[in-house]
Amino acid sequence: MTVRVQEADFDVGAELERLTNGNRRIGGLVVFVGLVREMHLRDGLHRERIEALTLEHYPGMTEKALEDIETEARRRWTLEATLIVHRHGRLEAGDRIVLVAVGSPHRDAAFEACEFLVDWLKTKAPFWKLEETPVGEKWVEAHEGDDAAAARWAKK
Amino acid sequence: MTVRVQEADFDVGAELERLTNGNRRIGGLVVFVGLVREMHLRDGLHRERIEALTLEHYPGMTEKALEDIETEARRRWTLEATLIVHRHGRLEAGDRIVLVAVGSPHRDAAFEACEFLVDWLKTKAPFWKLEETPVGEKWVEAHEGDDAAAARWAKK
Amino acid sequence: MKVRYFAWMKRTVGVAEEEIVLPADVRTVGELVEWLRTRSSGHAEALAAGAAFGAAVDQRTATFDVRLAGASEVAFFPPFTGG
Amino acid sequence: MKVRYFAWMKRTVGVAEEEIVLPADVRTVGELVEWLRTRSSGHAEALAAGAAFGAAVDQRTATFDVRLAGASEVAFFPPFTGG
Repeated sequence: MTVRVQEADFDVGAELERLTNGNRRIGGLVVFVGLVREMHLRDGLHRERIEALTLEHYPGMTEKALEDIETEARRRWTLEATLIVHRHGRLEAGDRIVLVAVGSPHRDAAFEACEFLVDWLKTKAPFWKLEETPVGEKWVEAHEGDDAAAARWAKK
Repeated sequence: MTVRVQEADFDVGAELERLTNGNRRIGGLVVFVGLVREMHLRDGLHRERIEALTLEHYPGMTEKALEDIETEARRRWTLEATLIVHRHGRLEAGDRIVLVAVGSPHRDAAFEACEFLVDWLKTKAPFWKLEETPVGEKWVEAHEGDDAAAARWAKK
Repeated sequence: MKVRYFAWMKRTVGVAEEEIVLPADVRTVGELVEWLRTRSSGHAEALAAGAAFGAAVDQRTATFDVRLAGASEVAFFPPFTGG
Repeated sequence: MKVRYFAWMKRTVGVAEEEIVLPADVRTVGELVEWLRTRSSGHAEALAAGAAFGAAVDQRTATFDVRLAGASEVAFFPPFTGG
Protein backbone atom coordinates (compact mmCIF):
# COMPACT_ATOMS: atom_id res chain seq x y z
CA MET A 1 0.00 0.00 0.00
CA THR A 2 1.57 3.22 -1.21
CA VAL A 3 0.12 6.72 -1.45
CA ARG A 4 2.10 9.65 -2.81
CA VAL A 5 1.28 13.26 -3.62
CA GLN A 6 3.94 14.97 -5.69
CA GLU A 7 4.53 17.78 -8.14
CA ALA A 8 6.77 15.68 -10.42
CA ASP A 9 5.53 13.42 -13.20
CA PHE A 10 5.61 9.65 -12.65
CA ASP A 11 6.89 6.81 -14.82
CA VAL A 12 3.98 4.35 -15.24
CA GLY A 13 6.12 1.39 -16.29
CA ALA A 14 8.59 1.84 -13.43
CA GLU A 15 5.80 2.31 -10.86
CA LEU A 16 4.05 -0.89 -11.96
CA GLU A 17 7.29 -2.85 -12.05
CA ARG A 18 8.03 -1.79 -8.47
CA LEU A 19 4.45 -2.56 -7.38
CA THR A 20 4.20 -6.10 -8.72
CA ASN A 21 7.82 -7.19 -8.75
CA GLY A 22 8.25 -10.56 -7.11
CA ASN A 23 4.58 -10.97 -6.14
CA ARG A 24 3.54 -14.17 -7.86
CA ARG A 25 0.06 -14.13 -6.32
CA ILE A 26 -1.12 -11.32 -8.64
CA GLY A 27 -3.18 -12.65 -11.56
CA GLY A 28 -4.60 -9.31 -12.69
CA LEU A 29 -3.33 -5.77 -12.46
CA VAL A 30 -5.73 -2.94 -13.29
CA VAL A 31 -4.34 0.52 -13.79
CA PHE A 32 -5.97 3.91 -14.25
CA VAL A 33 -4.00 6.88 -15.58
CA GLY A 34 -5.82 10.21 -15.51
CA LEU A 35 -4.61 12.77 -18.04
CA VAL A 36 -5.31 16.47 -18.59
CA ARG A 37 -7.70 16.51 -21.48
CA GLU A 38 -7.71 19.40 -23.92
CA MET A 39 -11.02 21.12 -23.30
CA HIS A 40 -13.03 23.98 -24.63
CA LEU A 41 -15.13 26.26 -22.55
CA ARG A 42 -18.15 27.92 -24.09
CA ASP A 43 -18.41 31.40 -22.69
CA GLY A 44 -20.88 33.67 -24.41
CA LEU A 45 -20.14 33.66 -28.13
CA HIS A 46 -16.55 32.58 -27.74
CA ARG A 47 -15.22 29.07 -27.53
CA GLU A 48 -12.13 29.35 -25.38
CA ARG A 49 -9.50 26.69 -25.18
CA ILE A 50 -8.25 25.63 -21.76
CA GLU A 51 -4.48 25.79 -21.95
CA ALA A 52 -3.52 24.34 -18.60
CA LEU A 53 -4.67 23.94 -15.04
CA THR A 54 -3.28 24.16 -11.55
CA LEU A 55 -4.17 21.49 -9.02
CA GLU A 56 -4.27 22.90 -5.51
CA HIS A 57 -4.43 20.45 -2.64
CA TYR A 58 -4.44 20.35 1.15
CA PRO A 59 -1.11 18.84 2.21
CA GLY A 60 -1.51 16.51 5.13
CA MET A 61 -5.24 16.00 4.63
CA THR A 62 -4.63 14.69 1.10
CA GLU A 63 -2.40 11.86 2.30
CA LYS A 64 -4.85 10.98 5.09
CA ALA A 65 -7.78 10.94 2.65
CA LEU A 66 -5.92 8.78 0.13
CA GLU A 67 -4.88 6.35 2.85
CA ASP A 68 -8.49 6.14 4.12
CA ILE A 69 -9.71 5.43 0.60
CA GLU A 70 -7.09 2.74 0.10
CA THR A 71 -7.87 1.13 3.47
CA GLU A 72 -11.55 1.01 2.53
CA ALA A 73 -10.72 -0.71 -0.78
CA ARG A 74 -8.60 -3.31 1.00
CA ARG A 75 -11.45 -3.94 3.43
CA ARG A 76 -13.82 -4.67 0.54
CA TRP A 77 -11.61 -6.73 -1.79
CA THR A 78 -8.72 -9.18 -1.56
CA LEU A 79 -5.88 -7.09 -2.93
CA GLU A 80 -2.20 -7.92 -3.21
CA ALA A 81 -0.95 -4.47 -4.18
CA THR A 82 -2.34 -0.95 -4.35
CA LEU A 83 -0.77 2.31 -5.43
CA ILE A 84 -2.04 5.87 -5.69
CA VAL A 85 0.16 8.65 -7.04
CA HIS A 86 -1.49 12.05 -7.40
CA ARG A 87 0.19 15.15 -8.79
CA HIS A 88 -0.40 18.75 -7.79
CA GLY A 89 0.75 22.05 -9.27
CA ARG A 90 0.53 23.30 -12.84
CA LEU A 91 -0.33 20.76 -15.56
CA GLU A 92 -0.81 21.12 -19.30
CA ALA A 93 -3.05 19.19 -21.72
CA GLY A 94 -1.66 15.70 -22.23
CA ASP A 95 0.05 15.63 -18.82
CA ARG A 96 -0.57 12.77 -16.41
CA ILE A 97 -2.49 13.75 -13.23
CA VAL A 98 -3.08 10.55 -11.32
CA LEU A 99 -2.09 6.89 -11.27
CA VAL A 100 -4.16 4.24 -9.50
CA ALA A 101 -3.02 0.62 -9.70
CA VAL A 102 -4.53 -2.47 -8.08
CA GLY A 103 -3.17 -6.01 -8.20
CA SER A 104 -5.28 -8.96 -7.10
CA PRO A 105 -5.33 -12.73 -7.60
CA HIS A 106 -8.57 -12.22 -9.58
CA ARG A 107 -9.30 -9.71 -12.29
CA ASP A 108 -12.85 -8.88 -11.15
CA ALA A 109 -11.61 -7.65 -7.77
CA ALA A 110 -8.84 -5.63 -9.45
CA PHE A 111 -11.29 -3.93 -11.83
CA GLU A 112 -13.85 -3.15 -9.13
CA ALA A 113 -11.32 -1.88 -6.60
CA CYS A 114 -9.55 0.31 -9.16
CA GLU A 115 -12.80 1.92 -10.30
CA PHE A 116 -13.84 2.38 -6.66
CA LEU A 117 -10.57 4.13 -5.84
CA VAL A 118 -10.85 6.44 -8.85
CA ASP A 119 -14.48 7.36 -8.10
CA TRP A 120 -13.66 8.08 -4.46
CA LEU A 121 -10.56 10.07 -5.34
CA LYS A 122 -12.72 12.47 -7.34
CA THR A 123 -15.04 13.20 -4.43
CA LYS A 124 -13.14 12.47 -1.20
CA ALA A 125 -9.63 13.78 -1.82
CA PRO A 126 -9.00 17.50 -1.24
CA PHE A 127 -7.96 18.66 -4.71
CA TRP A 128 -9.21 21.70 -6.58
CA LYS A 129 -8.67 22.50 -10.25
CA LEU A 130 -7.99 26.04 -11.44
CA GLU A 131 -8.23 26.26 -15.23
CA GLU A 132 -6.29 28.73 -17.36
CA THR A 133 -8.31 30.10 -20.25
CA PRO A 134 -7.48 32.93 -22.66
CA VAL A 135 -9.96 35.11 -20.71
CA GLY A 136 -8.55 34.34 -17.28
CA GLU A 137 -8.47 31.77 -14.51
CA LYS A 138 -11.54 29.81 -13.50
CA TRP A 139 -12.14 27.37 -10.63
CA VAL A 140 -13.70 24.12 -11.82
CA GLU A 141 -17.09 23.42 -10.28
CA ALA A 142 -17.94 20.05 -8.75
CA HIS A 143 -19.34 17.56 -11.23
CA GLU A 144 -22.60 15.85 -10.29
CA GLY A 145 -21.57 12.75 -12.22
CA ASP A 146 -18.64 12.30 -9.86
CA ASP A 147 -20.88 12.27 -6.80
CA ALA A 148 -23.18 9.78 -8.53
CA ALA A 149 -20.19 7.60 -9.42
CA ALA A 150 -18.97 7.60 -5.84
CA ALA A 151 -22.48 7.04 -4.46
CA ARG A 152 -22.93 3.69 -6.23
CA TRP A 153 -20.29 2.18 -3.96
CA ALA A 154 -22.24 3.20 -0.84
CA LYS A 155 -24.83 0.50 -1.63
CA LYS A 156 -22.36 -2.31 -0.96
CA MET B 1 -6.24 0.27 -32.84
CA THR B 2 -3.45 -2.25 -32.45
CA VAL B 3 -3.54 -6.00 -31.90
CA ARG B 4 -0.40 -8.06 -31.51
CA VAL B 5 0.30 -11.69 -30.67
CA GLN B 6 3.90 -12.37 -29.78
CA GLU B 7 6.19 -14.71 -27.87
CA ALA B 8 8.32 -11.89 -26.42
CA ASP B 9 7.49 -9.97 -23.25
CA PHE B 10 6.19 -6.39 -23.58
CA ASP B 11 7.21 -3.16 -21.84
CA VAL B 12 4.03 -1.73 -20.27
CA GLY B 13 5.37 1.82 -19.89
CA ALA B 14 6.66 2.01 -23.45
CA GLU B 15 3.45 0.52 -24.88
CA LEU B 16 1.29 3.07 -23.05
CA GLU B 17 3.55 5.95 -23.99
CA ARG B 18 3.27 4.97 -27.67
CA LEU B 19 -0.50 4.51 -27.37
CA THR B 20 -1.35 7.88 -25.84
CA ASN B 21 1.51 10.04 -27.04
CA GLY B 22 0.25 13.27 -28.53
CA ASN B 23 -3.45 12.47 -28.08
CA ARG B 24 -4.75 15.27 -25.89
CA ARG B 25 -8.36 14.05 -26.11
CA ILE B 26 -7.69 11.16 -23.70
CA GLY B 27 -8.85 11.94 -20.16
CA GLY B 28 -8.69 8.41 -18.79
CA LEU B 29 -6.55 5.43 -19.68
CA VAL B 30 -7.49 2.04 -18.21
CA VAL B 31 -5.00 -0.79 -18.46
CA PHE B 32 -5.21 -4.48 -17.64
CA VAL B 33 -2.09 -6.59 -17.27
CA GLY B 34 -2.68 -10.33 -16.88
CA LEU B 35 0.08 -12.22 -15.10
CA VAL B 36 0.80 -15.90 -14.55
CA ARG B 37 -0.28 -16.51 -11.00
CA GLU B 38 1.47 -19.12 -8.89
CA MET B 39 -1.12 -21.80 -8.35
CA HIS B 40 -1.49 -25.06 -6.57
CA LEU B 41 -3.32 -28.05 -7.86
CA ARG B 42 -4.89 -30.46 -5.43
CA ASP B 43 -4.49 -33.96 -6.83
CA GLY B 44 -5.32 -36.79 -4.46
CA LEU B 45 -3.37 -36.30 -1.26
CA HIS B 46 -0.72 -34.13 -2.83
CA ARG B 47 -0.77 -30.41 -3.33
CA GLU B 48 1.25 -29.81 -6.47
CA ARG B 49 2.66 -26.49 -7.46
CA ILE B 50 2.21 -25.31 -11.04
CA GLU B 51 5.65 -24.29 -12.22
CA ALA B 52 4.86 -22.80 -15.59
CA LEU B 53 2.46 -23.01 -18.49
CA THR B 54 2.52 -22.99 -22.25
CA LEU B 55 -0.01 -20.90 -24.14
CA GLU B 56 -0.90 -22.46 -27.46
CA HIS B 57 -2.82 -20.37 -29.94
CA TYR B 58 -4.20 -20.52 -33.48
CA PRO B 59 -2.12 -18.09 -35.55
CA GLY B 60 -4.26 -16.17 -38.01
CA MET B 61 -7.51 -16.85 -36.18
CA THR B 62 -6.13 -15.18 -33.04
CA GLU B 63 -5.48 -11.89 -34.78
CA LYS B 64 -8.90 -11.98 -36.47
CA ALA B 65 -10.63 -12.72 -33.15
CA LEU B 66 -8.78 -9.93 -31.33
CA GLU B 67 -9.59 -7.46 -34.10
CA ASP B 68 -13.28 -8.47 -34.01
CA ILE B 69 -13.33 -7.96 -30.24
CA GLU B 70 -11.69 -4.56 -30.55
CA THR B 71 -14.07 -3.49 -33.33
CA GLU B 72 -17.02 -4.45 -31.13
CA ALA B 73 -15.64 -2.37 -28.23
CA ARG B 74 -15.23 0.64 -30.49
CA ARG B 75 -18.80 0.22 -31.71
CA ARG B 76 -20.08 0.36 -28.12
CA TRP B 77 -17.94 3.12 -26.62
CA THR B 78 -16.22 6.33 -27.72
CA LEU B 79 -12.60 5.31 -27.57
CA GLU B 80 -9.52 7.26 -28.57
CA ALA B 81 -6.99 4.44 -28.31
CA THR B 82 -7.06 0.68 -27.87
CA LEU B 83 -4.27 -1.84 -27.62
CA ILE B 84 -4.21 -5.61 -27.13
CA VAL B 85 -0.90 -7.47 -26.81
CA HIS B 86 -1.16 -11.20 -26.08
CA ARG B 87 1.77 -13.52 -25.57
CA HIS B 88 2.02 -17.19 -26.49
CA GLY B 89 4.60 -19.86 -25.70
CA ARG B 90 6.05 -20.90 -22.37
CA LEU B 91 5.46 -18.59 -19.36
CA GLU B 92 6.47 -18.87 -15.73
CA ALA B 93 4.77 -17.60 -12.56
CA GLY B 94 5.08 -13.81 -12.39
CA ASP B 95 5.36 -13.43 -16.18
CA ARG B 96 3.06 -11.06 -18.06
CA ILE B 97 0.55 -12.77 -20.38
CA VAL B 98 -1.65 -10.04 -21.79
CA LEU B 99 -1.94 -6.26 -21.97
CA VAL B 100 -5.22 -4.50 -22.72
CA ALA B 101 -5.28 -0.70 -22.73
CA VAL B 102 -8.14 1.66 -23.52
CA GLY B 103 -7.99 5.45 -23.70
CA SER B 104 -11.17 7.53 -23.78
CA PRO B 105 -12.20 11.13 -23.09
CA HIS B 106 -14.20 9.76 -20.13
CA ARG B 107 -13.10 7.30 -17.49
CA ASP B 108 -16.38 5.34 -17.33
CA ALA B 109 -16.11 4.36 -20.99
CA ALA B 110 -12.45 3.42 -20.54
CA PHE B 111 -13.22 1.16 -17.55
CA GLU B 112 -16.20 -0.52 -19.19
CA ALA B 113 -14.47 -1.08 -22.52
CA CYS B 114 -11.32 -2.46 -20.90
CA GLU B 115 -13.27 -4.94 -18.77
CA PHE B 116 -15.34 -5.91 -21.81
CA LEU B 117 -12.20 -6.60 -23.85
CA VAL B 118 -10.65 -8.70 -21.08
CA ASP B 119 -13.84 -10.74 -20.55
CA TRP B 120 -14.20 -11.39 -24.27
CA LEU B 121 -10.53 -12.26 -24.66
CA LYS B 122 -10.97 -15.10 -22.18
CA THR B 123 -13.81 -16.69 -24.10
CA LYS B 124 -13.50 -15.62 -27.74
CA ALA B 125 -9.77 -15.71 -28.47
CA PRO B 126 -8.26 -19.08 -29.46
CA PHE B 127 -5.75 -19.65 -26.66
CA TRP B 128 -5.23 -22.81 -24.63
CA LYS B 129 -3.21 -23.17 -21.45
CA LEU B 130 -1.10 -26.26 -20.78
CA GLU B 131 0.10 -26.30 -17.19
CA GLU B 132 3.33 -27.91 -16.03
CA THR B 133 3.01 -29.67 -12.70
CA PRO B 134 5.48 -31.95 -10.91
CA VAL B 135 3.27 -34.89 -11.95
CA GLY B 136 3.06 -33.93 -15.60
CA GLU B 137 1.35 -31.63 -18.07
CA LYS B 138 -2.32 -30.79 -17.82
CA TRP B 139 -4.62 -28.85 -20.15
CA VAL B 140 -6.58 -26.18 -18.30
CA GLU B 141 -10.34 -26.65 -18.48
CA ALA B 142 -12.69 -23.85 -19.39
CA HIS B 143 -13.81 -21.77 -16.46
CA GLU B 144 -17.55 -21.22 -16.05
CA GLY B 145 -16.92 -17.85 -14.46
CA ASP B 146 -15.33 -16.62 -17.68
CA ASP B 147 -18.41 -17.48 -19.71
CA ALA B 148 -20.59 -15.73 -17.14
CA ALA B 149 -18.33 -12.67 -17.25
CA ALA B 150 -18.53 -12.52 -21.03
CA ALA B 151 -22.28 -13.15 -21.01
CA ARG B 152 -23.08 -10.02 -19.01
CA TRP B 153 -22.05 -7.90 -22.00
CA ALA B 154 -24.57 -9.66 -24.25
CA LYS B 155 -27.39 -7.85 -22.43
CA LYS B 156 -26.32 -4.46 -23.78
CA MET C 1 -6.33 27.42 16.66
CA LYS C 2 -5.36 27.57 12.98
CA VAL C 3 -8.08 28.21 10.38
CA ARG C 4 -7.26 27.50 6.72
CA TYR C 5 -9.04 28.31 3.44
CA PHE C 6 -8.61 26.68 0.04
CA ALA C 7 -9.27 27.37 -3.66
CA TRP C 8 -11.61 30.35 -4.27
CA MET C 9 -12.43 30.66 -0.54
CA LYS C 10 -8.79 31.62 0.13
CA ARG C 11 -9.06 34.51 -2.33
CA THR C 12 -12.44 35.63 -1.07
CA VAL C 13 -11.40 35.62 2.58
CA GLY C 14 -8.11 37.25 1.61
CA VAL C 15 -5.78 34.97 3.57
CA ALA C 16 -4.73 31.33 3.24
CA GLU C 17 -4.70 30.83 6.98
CA GLU C 18 -5.13 32.68 10.24
CA GLU C 19 -4.57 32.01 13.96
CA ILE C 20 -7.63 32.58 16.10
CA VAL C 21 -8.39 32.36 19.79
CA LEU C 22 -11.60 30.37 20.01
CA PRO C 23 -14.30 32.13 22.09
CA ALA C 24 -15.66 29.92 24.88
CA ASP C 25 -19.16 29.78 23.35
CA VAL C 26 -17.92 28.50 19.95
CA ARG C 27 -18.04 24.73 20.37
CA THR C 28 -18.82 23.24 16.91
CA VAL C 29 -17.76 23.73 13.30
CA GLY C 30 -21.14 25.35 12.59
CA GLU C 31 -20.71 27.81 15.46
CA LEU C 32 -17.19 28.61 14.21
CA VAL C 33 -18.60 29.39 10.74
CA GLU C 34 -21.10 31.82 12.27
CA TRP C 35 -18.42 33.51 14.36
CA LEU C 36 -15.95 33.77 11.42
CA ARG C 37 -18.60 35.50 9.27
CA THR C 38 -18.44 38.48 11.59
CA ARG C 39 -14.70 39.02 11.08
CA SER C 40 -14.79 40.66 7.62
CA SER C 41 -16.93 41.06 4.51
CA GLY C 42 -14.60 38.56 2.80
CA HIS C 43 -15.28 36.00 5.53
CA ALA C 44 -19.01 36.72 5.34
CA GLU C 45 -19.04 36.17 1.56
CA ALA C 46 -16.87 33.02 1.56
CA LEU C 47 -18.76 31.41 4.44
CA ALA C 48 -22.25 32.61 3.42
CA ALA C 49 -25.21 30.49 4.52
CA GLY C 50 -26.11 29.39 0.96
CA ALA C 51 -22.55 28.68 -0.23
CA ALA C 52 -21.46 25.12 -1.00
CA PHE C 53 -18.42 24.43 1.10
CA GLY C 54 -17.07 21.70 3.35
CA ALA C 55 -14.90 21.58 6.42
CA ALA C 56 -12.17 19.48 7.97
CA VAL C 57 -11.09 19.26 11.60
CA ASP C 58 -7.48 18.23 12.07
CA GLN C 59 -7.36 17.22 8.40
CA ARG C 60 -10.35 14.86 8.43
CA THR C 61 -13.62 15.79 6.73
CA ALA C 62 -16.10 17.05 9.34
CA THR C 63 -19.78 17.91 9.36
CA PHE C 64 -20.97 21.15 10.98
CA ASP C 65 -22.03 19.44 14.22
CA VAL C 66 -18.49 18.16 14.93
CA ARG C 67 -17.10 19.56 18.21
CA LEU C 68 -13.90 21.59 18.20
CA ALA C 69 -12.64 20.63 21.68
CA GLY C 70 -8.95 19.73 21.40
CA ALA C 71 -8.71 20.55 17.68
CA SER C 72 -5.66 22.44 16.45
CA GLU C 73 -6.63 23.03 12.80
CA VAL C 74 -9.92 23.68 11.01
CA ALA C 75 -10.15 24.10 7.25
CA PHE C 76 -12.87 25.31 4.87
CA PHE C 77 -12.96 24.49 1.17
CA PRO C 78 -15.26 24.23 -1.88
CA PRO C 79 -16.34 20.77 -3.12
CA PHE C 80 -13.37 18.72 -4.31
CA THR C 81 -12.71 18.70 -8.07
CA GLY C 82 -9.56 16.63 -8.34
CA GLY C 83 -8.51 13.38 -9.95
CA MET D 1 -9.09 -28.76 -47.65
CA LYS D 2 -6.89 -28.40 -44.58
CA VAL D 3 -8.18 -29.69 -41.22
CA ARG D 4 -6.38 -28.53 -38.05
CA TYR D 5 -6.54 -29.63 -34.42
CA PHE D 6 -5.47 -27.74 -31.30
CA ALA D 7 -4.55 -28.37 -27.64
CA TRP D 8 -5.45 -31.88 -26.42
CA MET D 9 -7.37 -32.67 -29.62
CA LYS D 10 -4.11 -32.49 -31.58
CA ARG D 11 -2.56 -35.15 -29.34
CA THR D 12 -5.64 -37.36 -29.40
CA VAL D 13 -6.01 -37.26 -33.17
CA GLY D 14 -2.24 -37.70 -33.51
CA VAL D 15 -1.61 -34.95 -36.06
CA ALA D 16 -1.72 -31.14 -35.92
CA GLU D 17 -3.19 -30.89 -39.40
CA GLU D 18 -4.12 -33.01 -42.40
CA GLU D 19 -5.13 -32.41 -46.01
CA ILE D 20 -8.39 -34.05 -46.98
CA VAL D 21 -10.45 -34.30 -50.14
CA LEU D 22 -13.97 -33.44 -49.09
CA PRO D 23 -16.54 -36.09 -50.17
CA ALA D 24 -19.40 -34.60 -52.17
CA ASP D 25 -21.98 -35.47 -49.49
CA VAL D 26 -20.12 -33.67 -46.68
CA ARG D 27 -21.56 -30.16 -46.82
CA THR D 28 -21.50 -28.78 -43.25
CA VAL D 29 -19.14 -28.66 -40.27
CA GLY D 30 -21.36 -31.23 -38.51
CA GLU D 31 -21.18 -33.60 -41.47
CA LEU D 32 -17.41 -33.18 -41.59
CA VAL D 33 -17.18 -34.15 -37.90
CA GLU D 34 -19.15 -37.34 -38.58
CA TRP D 35 -16.98 -38.19 -41.56
CA LEU D 36 -13.69 -37.49 -39.71
CA ARG D 37 -14.72 -39.83 -36.86
CA THR D 38 -14.46 -42.75 -39.28
CA ARG D 39 -10.82 -42.04 -40.15
CA SER D 40 -9.15 -43.42 -36.97
CA SER D 41 -9.82 -44.26 -33.33
CA GLY D 42 -7.97 -41.05 -32.39
CA HIS D 43 -10.33 -39.03 -34.58
CA ALA D 44 -13.32 -40.86 -33.11
CA GLU D 45 -12.19 -40.11 -29.55
CA ALA D 46 -11.28 -36.44 -30.12
CA LEU D 47 -14.47 -35.70 -32.05
CA ALA D 48 -16.79 -37.88 -29.94
CA ALA D 49 -20.44 -36.89 -29.77
CA GLY D 50 -20.35 -35.90 -26.10
CA ALA D 51 -17.03 -34.02 -26.21
CA ALA D 52 -16.93 -30.26 -25.68
CA PHE D 53 -15.19 -28.78 -28.68
CA GLY D 54 -15.68 -25.92 -31.09
CA ALA D 55 -14.87 -25.29 -34.73
CA ALA D 56 -13.69 -22.53 -37.04
CA VAL D 57 -14.08 -22.22 -40.80
CA ASP D 58 -11.40 -20.14 -42.46
CA GLN D 59 -10.32 -18.89 -39.01
CA ARG D 60 -13.71 -17.62 -37.84
CA THR D 61 -15.71 -19.41 -35.14
CA ALA D 62 -18.40 -21.56 -36.77
CA THR D 63 -21.38 -23.55 -35.55
CA PHE D 64 -21.97 -27.09 -36.82
CA ASP D 65 -24.58 -26.02 -39.37
CA VAL D 66 -22.13 -23.73 -41.21
CA ARG D 67 -21.60 -24.82 -44.85
CA LEU D 68 -18.14 -25.74 -46.09
CA ALA D 69 -18.55 -24.64 -49.72
CA GLY D 70 -15.50 -22.60 -50.71
CA ALA D 71 -13.72 -23.08 -47.37
CA SER D 72 -10.01 -23.83 -47.41
CA GLU D 73 -9.38 -24.46 -43.69
CA VAL D 74 -11.44 -26.01 -40.91
CA ALA D 75 -10.18 -26.23 -37.32
CA PHE D 76 -11.36 -28.09 -34.23
CA PHE D 77 -10.41 -27.12 -30.67
CA PRO D 78 -11.43 -27.38 -27.02
CA PRO D 79 -13.04 -24.36 -25.28
CA PHE D 80 -10.64 -21.40 -25.10
CA THR D 81 -8.75 -20.95 -21.83
CA GLY D 82 -6.52 -17.97 -22.59
CA GLY D 83 -6.05 -14.47 -21.26
